[in-house]
Amino acid sequence: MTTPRGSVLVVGGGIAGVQAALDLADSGFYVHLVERSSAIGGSMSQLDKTFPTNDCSACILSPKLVECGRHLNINLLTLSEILSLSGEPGSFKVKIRQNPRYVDVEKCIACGSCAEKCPKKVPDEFDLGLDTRKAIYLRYPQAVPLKYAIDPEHCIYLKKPGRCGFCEKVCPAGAINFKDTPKEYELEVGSVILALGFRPYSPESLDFTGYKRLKNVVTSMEFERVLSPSGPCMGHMERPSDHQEPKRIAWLQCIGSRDINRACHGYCSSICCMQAIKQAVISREHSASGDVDATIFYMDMRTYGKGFEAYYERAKAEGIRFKRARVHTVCPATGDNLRVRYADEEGKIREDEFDLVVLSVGLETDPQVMRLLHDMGIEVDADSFAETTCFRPVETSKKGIYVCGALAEPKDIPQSVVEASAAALEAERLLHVSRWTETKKKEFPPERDVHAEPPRIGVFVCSCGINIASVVDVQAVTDYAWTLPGVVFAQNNLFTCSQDTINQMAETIKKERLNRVVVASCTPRTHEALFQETLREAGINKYLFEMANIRDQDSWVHQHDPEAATQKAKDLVRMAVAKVRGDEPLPYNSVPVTKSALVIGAGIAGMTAALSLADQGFPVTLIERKDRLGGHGRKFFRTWQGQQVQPYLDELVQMVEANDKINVRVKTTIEEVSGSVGQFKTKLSDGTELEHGVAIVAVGAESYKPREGKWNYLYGKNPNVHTLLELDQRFIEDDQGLSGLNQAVFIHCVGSRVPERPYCSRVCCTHAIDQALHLKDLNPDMDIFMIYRDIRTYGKREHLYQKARAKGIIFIRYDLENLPRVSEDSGGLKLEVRDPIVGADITLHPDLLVLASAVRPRDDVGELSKLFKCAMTSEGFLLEAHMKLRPVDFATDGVYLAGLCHYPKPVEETISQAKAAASRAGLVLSRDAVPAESITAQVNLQKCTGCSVCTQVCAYHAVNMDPNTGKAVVDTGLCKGCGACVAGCRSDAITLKNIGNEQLMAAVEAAMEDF
Amino acid sequence: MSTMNEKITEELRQKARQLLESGRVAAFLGYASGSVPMVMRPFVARTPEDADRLEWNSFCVLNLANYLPALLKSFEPPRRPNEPPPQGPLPKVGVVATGCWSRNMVVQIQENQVERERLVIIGISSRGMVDRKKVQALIAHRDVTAVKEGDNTLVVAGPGFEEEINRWDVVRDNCKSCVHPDPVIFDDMIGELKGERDLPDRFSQVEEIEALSAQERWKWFTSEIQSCIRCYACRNACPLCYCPTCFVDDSRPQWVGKSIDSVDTAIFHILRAYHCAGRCTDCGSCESACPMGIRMRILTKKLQKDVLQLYGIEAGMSVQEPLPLTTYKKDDPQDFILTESLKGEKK
Amino acid sequence: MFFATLEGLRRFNIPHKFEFVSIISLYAKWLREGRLKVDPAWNKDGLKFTVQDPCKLVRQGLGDVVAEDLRYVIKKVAGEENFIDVWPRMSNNYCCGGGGGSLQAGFVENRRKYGKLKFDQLSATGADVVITPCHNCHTQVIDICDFYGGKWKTTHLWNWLEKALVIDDSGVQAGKD
Amino acid sequence: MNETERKQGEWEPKIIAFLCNWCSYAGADLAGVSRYQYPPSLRIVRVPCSGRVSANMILDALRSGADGVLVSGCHPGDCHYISGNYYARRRFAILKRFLEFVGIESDRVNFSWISASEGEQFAQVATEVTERVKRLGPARHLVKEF
Amino acid sequence: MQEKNIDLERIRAAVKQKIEEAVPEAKINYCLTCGLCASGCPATGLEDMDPRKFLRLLVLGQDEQILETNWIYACTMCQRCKYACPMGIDVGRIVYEIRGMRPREERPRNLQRSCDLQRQNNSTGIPNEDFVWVVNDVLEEVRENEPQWKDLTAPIDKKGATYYLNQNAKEPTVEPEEMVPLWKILHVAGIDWTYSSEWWDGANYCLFTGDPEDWEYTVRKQAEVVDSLGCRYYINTE
Repeated sequence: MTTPRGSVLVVGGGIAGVQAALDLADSGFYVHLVERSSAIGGSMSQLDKTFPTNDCSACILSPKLVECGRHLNINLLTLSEILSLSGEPGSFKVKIRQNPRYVDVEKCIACGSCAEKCPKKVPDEFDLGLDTRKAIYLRYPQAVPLKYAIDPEHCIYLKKPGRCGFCEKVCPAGAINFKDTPKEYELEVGSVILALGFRPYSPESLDFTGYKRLKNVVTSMEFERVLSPSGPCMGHMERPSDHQEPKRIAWLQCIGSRDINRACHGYCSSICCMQAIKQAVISREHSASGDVDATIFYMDMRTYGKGFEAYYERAKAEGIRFKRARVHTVCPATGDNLRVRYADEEGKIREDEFDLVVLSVGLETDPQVMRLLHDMGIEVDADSFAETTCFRPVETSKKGIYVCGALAEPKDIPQSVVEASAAALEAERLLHVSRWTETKKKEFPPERDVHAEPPRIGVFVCSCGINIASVVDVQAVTDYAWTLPGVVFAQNNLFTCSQDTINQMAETIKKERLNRVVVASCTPRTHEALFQETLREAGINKYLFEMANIRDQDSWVHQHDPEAATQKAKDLVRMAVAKVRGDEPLPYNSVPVTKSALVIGAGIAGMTAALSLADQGFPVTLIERKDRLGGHGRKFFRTWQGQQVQPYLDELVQMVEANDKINVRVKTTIEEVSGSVGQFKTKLSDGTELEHGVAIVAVGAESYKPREGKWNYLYGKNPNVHTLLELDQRFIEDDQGLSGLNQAVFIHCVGSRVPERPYCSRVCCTHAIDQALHLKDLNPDMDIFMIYRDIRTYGKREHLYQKARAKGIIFIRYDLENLPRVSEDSGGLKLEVRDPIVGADITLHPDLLVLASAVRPRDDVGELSKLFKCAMTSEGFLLEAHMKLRPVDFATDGVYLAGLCHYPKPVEETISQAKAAASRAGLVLSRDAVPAESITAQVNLQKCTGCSVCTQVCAYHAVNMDPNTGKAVVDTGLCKGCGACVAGCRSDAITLKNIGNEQLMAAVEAAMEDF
Repeated sequence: MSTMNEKITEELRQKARQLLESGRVAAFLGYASGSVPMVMRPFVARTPEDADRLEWNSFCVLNLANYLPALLKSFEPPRRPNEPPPQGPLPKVGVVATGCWSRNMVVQIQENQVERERLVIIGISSRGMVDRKKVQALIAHRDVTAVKEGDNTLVVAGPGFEEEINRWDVVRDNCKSCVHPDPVIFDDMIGELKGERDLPDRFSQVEEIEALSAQERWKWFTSEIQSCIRCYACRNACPLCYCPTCFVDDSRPQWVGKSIDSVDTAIFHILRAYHCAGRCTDCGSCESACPMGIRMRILTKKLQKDVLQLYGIEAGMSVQEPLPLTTYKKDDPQDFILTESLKGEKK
Repeated sequence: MFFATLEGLRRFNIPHKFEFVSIISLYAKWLREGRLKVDPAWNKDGLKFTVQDPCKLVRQGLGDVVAEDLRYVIKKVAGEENFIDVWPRMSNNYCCGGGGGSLQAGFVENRRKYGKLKFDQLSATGADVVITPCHNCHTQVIDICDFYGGKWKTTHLWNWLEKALVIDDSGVQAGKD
Repeated sequence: MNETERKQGEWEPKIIAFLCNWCSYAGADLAGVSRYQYPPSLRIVRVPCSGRVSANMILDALRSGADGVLVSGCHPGDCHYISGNYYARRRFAILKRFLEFVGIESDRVNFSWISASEGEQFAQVATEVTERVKRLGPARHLVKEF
Repeated sequence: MQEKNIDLERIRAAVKQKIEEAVPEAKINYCLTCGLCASGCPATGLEDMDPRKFLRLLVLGQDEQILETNWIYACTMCQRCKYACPMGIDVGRIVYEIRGMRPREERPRNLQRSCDLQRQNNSTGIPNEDFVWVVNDVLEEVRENEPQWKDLTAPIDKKGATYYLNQNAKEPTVEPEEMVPLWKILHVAGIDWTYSSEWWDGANYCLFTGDPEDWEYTVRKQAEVVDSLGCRYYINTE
């Protein structure tokens, strides 16, 4: 390969695509992000809350989208599609067509006047048709780019030029362009990442669900919109038929999943169980009365992820009803209600009435996406997902093209984010020699020192076309600004954010020697960065700036009260001026980076992470507490897809040992850690001290051995009782004795999902079933029984479960009230368990009893977490910074996690996570210095009492007690500027730069003057 | 036969003497009689001989914890800012502590104001201290020249009178409503631990005010503080008020005016009390120190009640347990959040 | 039994030259083609109709298409507004309980218990007439109506179709095939 | 009541609203984007986090003449800074009860959780708080006359 | 109901195996025991049985119980379970096979008799001449009493007719007047049709006894008759 390109094409603007784009763009690659619709955000933007944290989806997603939209090195191509792709890894040629938006994105100010006047109502696809939008529309309120688009399918003007055209007439910015045409681009990129997501299964063909036949039957995705505050019901939970709040809601699981008869989707959609529980929990929160009777009808409750089982248990405790039953048909009842008839596990018929039925629909690949994959030559599996393998979880059949998110298999947000980073890593690994070759960098003139100058404040009052000016008397506000102390310049602009006004502002700053600037316009959340950049271009520090939000929080919310709105605008300007007066220039903090990594733990995760970084040229120290490499993986026979683990592991070890960038140290642990991102110093048990910019924690976990107690089942007492891993060992050793067995029995959930370990170990169902299948292969006449609680073969693993049943392996369900009883019976083993379906006790006589025992956290993880100031879950696994969107980052910057120490997971997810951790670490290692927050806390030593309130409330361990002075000291590299310490300090000894108490008081007091 | 306090005094002197003689402590902090009856002053015994001046009676009302940081500091070698602290152990100080004082010491330890290793605490389970103002009220504010204390009585004498008073009648309100008379940390005890007191109505004073209307409460509050002369004796007596620059003295930012303007006085009392939230042990020093007889302790008692009710925490009960405002639970009560209560109202 | 022949021909791979059709499909076809003309005017009292979808004809036979045809014909005959549909319906409708030989098999109690679901479903429509195109259904629906005290009349489709027939002035159009 | 019905010259309270940047301030923006109307009584002060707001600041607002105060942050669990709103919740719970204890009317000082997607809820809270404060009339207790 | 304990030293699910051999697509093993079938089945609870439990007993090799239960006659083989079953398991078909496993003499008498009669010609056993006589007699009556239908026909054995019509034996035997409306309809529509004087019965109970030979025989006979008449369409009256 000749020198590869330094740019990457990411296809799909959902959370996976956005994450991949950000990872790449932040680590030195130019990204083209192609999105089919008019805005990025994908399916996640349609969700109300997310499990298991109940985070507001829009709240956590929006900042990422905004970042993506503003990124200098991300070229956002919305309304675009791939026409063709050719070339080879390192140099692909891609043809893209961008469909016309008919709205000039440079001019559109997203004021919404156009949509208000547009006479054409069409079903809103973002609300899944539950509501209407106009033919000119914003995909959703937080859309990025925040620009309207005209839907050519429905626009009256575009259909019949000369008619309508209202939008063009009312647009204050002149942004409507009916003459817009499709554009074609030919891009050259080094790699391609496919993040095309999924579409929800449509149950329309399943007549028995009543969908599209009974008004109050909705899909889970539709119900997300019903719950969403920005949805058709504005967050008031309503049912479609009469807009009344439903009091009794049923969720029907596995609609379009685990169904090879009607839906032709044999796989499990992985997310629906948790989504249903979440919706049940949230529906109660949304309900005015709070007494929603929520019932979930399910086959197996698949709460296999981190924090899921606890969420499930909590939901049960809160009274959400879980019925292990399936409803055949949803029937209408009086008053648009719905009646369901179902057999309980004993076969008794029950009937219930509900006000609303939610169908938990599965995920599937959009046929349009299938065509694209086909055209690109990407192989798909029988389920129409992109084909990947356990050892190469983000690689497609075509080299240089990677996949992440639900395109490869149904999965939740965190796993999609992990894979996005992992896919980015693969692109980085492929193209690393061309890092920073195609990226852009912004240069600014040196900044004027304004310390000694008295405030010279300039105020720019925006009319925003008529968005502000039609309500607020902007001239009066401008005149008023002139009268405020320190103001030496004030001006009214039609569009302050337009390029010509921005240029003029920069000139004014220089000409008038302004040293503080206030812009009274829209919201700082979207425009602050733009104006701050203008300050820098004009040669003054960007922190000498404030905004007065006189549009979103004034003219738009007091449309019928111009007088009060004008008064409020004056007040807001006065407050901003009062605050800006106290603003100080702040340094653009950064921390120099030691370009090497420490990886702790040399299992599959650690070795994969180490290789992923070393292959990009970053030196890695890989430490392992044991005397050989391999970790927990040494005990595995094969992946669920059937690939042998030991040969893979041997190869991995060989690659690690042969890599001259990796310094391997066995029998080594960590003693002490100091420093922060970019500059860690770590003392190892061999006495050496290591300097490194980042650390990846991959210390693994252990297998629970039920030597005694309730889950013992004669383990350690009868030689024929094994754990899964012990049976794997016999497989690895090719133990011939196994083929002679008559009866093998597996007990699931041994030590998992029990009071002392209230989490699901995620891997054991699949692992046990795969072992059972292997035993069947060894001896097809062997009788095999699986004694289980819920089978949790999520995603494509469901095929294994189906295969196991097909082969005659018998599954018997038990619960904690009816545990299987194991005893010894004339030398052999005897197991008794009640079969709930036939209602009889079944006695088995296994020659082999296998216990699917829990994966449990290592006991010493707590110490490690303290060293790196990382948090732990109550179960003892390490806790990431954010369960959804930062799944491999710790809250401590520069430290990442991967593998079993995070949560039990199969090999493929471990590998993804290791690669994701490496990608995240690469963001730091790829640069000479990492930016740090400028608005940080600051300690006044005269006032500090050393009482340590600040250190205790700091979530980032950024404030610590200086042992010498006994007073607080802020690590500005860690401080995020939240101000929790400031509010906690009784002595006013700690303050936030430019958001100090005095400044806030000045703003408050200014608000009250002349109100 | 000697009274309980006399026995305690004897034992205290003996223990203090031993500590000083053995060199285990450099000083011992206790009480000695002052020149005025019913006023005990904190006293630092520095020699074994000094120990004999220590006394224990029902007038030991000022919280000794308040004096500890300065006393400990006096035994540290002087050093410049940023200079590392001296290596090796520093001299220790002995101190006598009842329940509330020991709890104050716990808070001081949690807030890095004293080090547990440098304290030798002689614990005494408190029987309640006497409110001098109550005694004076009972004898119609006549001059007192001598007070003789029995186990359950006080004999108050002055020019031309001698009256016997039931001791419990004049015990301070905070002591009467105290449920933790025992020290929670100590190295040695004088007498037995008494155990917790069961007082269902310990917050009755607070509850009475809570039962008033907002208007009446404001009236009560303003009339209570109207005599305040902003002398800050309450603040100075409080072991929790140790900021080098108190917010009342600060001008950047100036949270409160320095005058005795009624608004400023109100804000002073609100913020002073609020700063004690979750930390105050109801030792009563503030009230005992107030020259104007303002009952500001009810303010901190209110905070104590809410912290206990909302978070199940009482200040100073354990060094390990974080202070209530430096920790949280995900399911802390939040009925007061408007968006939550609006939800509730709809129910 | 529609299905017996349909499935029998298929399962046993029986050679035949004819095309096997249901009269229901033909009714609908002939109505659509105008070969048959009907007028619901006869139903001035607004007799309400509902229908039983025979499993063998619909779910196991020709599917929703024939169930739609069935409804089309009934609506034409009885008037659009006089048809009340059942739920579940068409391919997903309940078996009446008379199928599978159970009318002959003799387990009367079981058969009636089975039919209770059908009875409740039909009663819920409040219809005056239940159209049962299948003979088994016909017998069973009459039986459960009697047994559980239903108020409707159970009939074949042809009675009503005949009633609604419009015979052109040109008279019978014989021999057009 | 919406402000079009506001009678000429009717007293409009002054309310200081401390809104966290990530959720409630964004919610207030969304109220604007969605054109939800609410009374013009609020003066919004943007803070990084509800955890940045101290008792002192709330008292200062009252002392400066605010008739009411609103502090709004992210819903529990949604804090951009992990836990700021949890600490804030404790501080405010204690403060609110305490201010009530000394006679400050319960409705003067208000707290809410409003997420970035709750534009309508923001408008509702703004309206609700305004109405509550209006019912109380102008604040007098802690207003410092300069 | 608490069933007797099941001791599984070795599973010998002979019935299941037999069905799997006869019907490879039966997919009995695929059952998820989700109970969707039982929820939708009107026969759930009859004979203390339901489709899920039935499958479960098959899988666990409880052959005795399977062969004994009369639930196989409560189930109408309506396939509503299969319609929605996520695995598409055809309980109706399985029931059919098991019905067939019963010795003929132990099957419900009337059901078996209907099939046996069918094998001879029609399910009621009336002679073909009677059928012909009834048709002609009823036709005659209509022509006489209803002048506007004087041209009504009911052809039998008309070779080359476009449509062959079968007639459920119930009408000629029990309610012959029920045949007339259809004749009239066909007449108005101008349809060229015919009955057959043999194998004219539209019913066929051999579908329910479980003996494929009987079923096949009867259908084959019917097909032969229709083809011998040379009809293009075979109309079933249902």
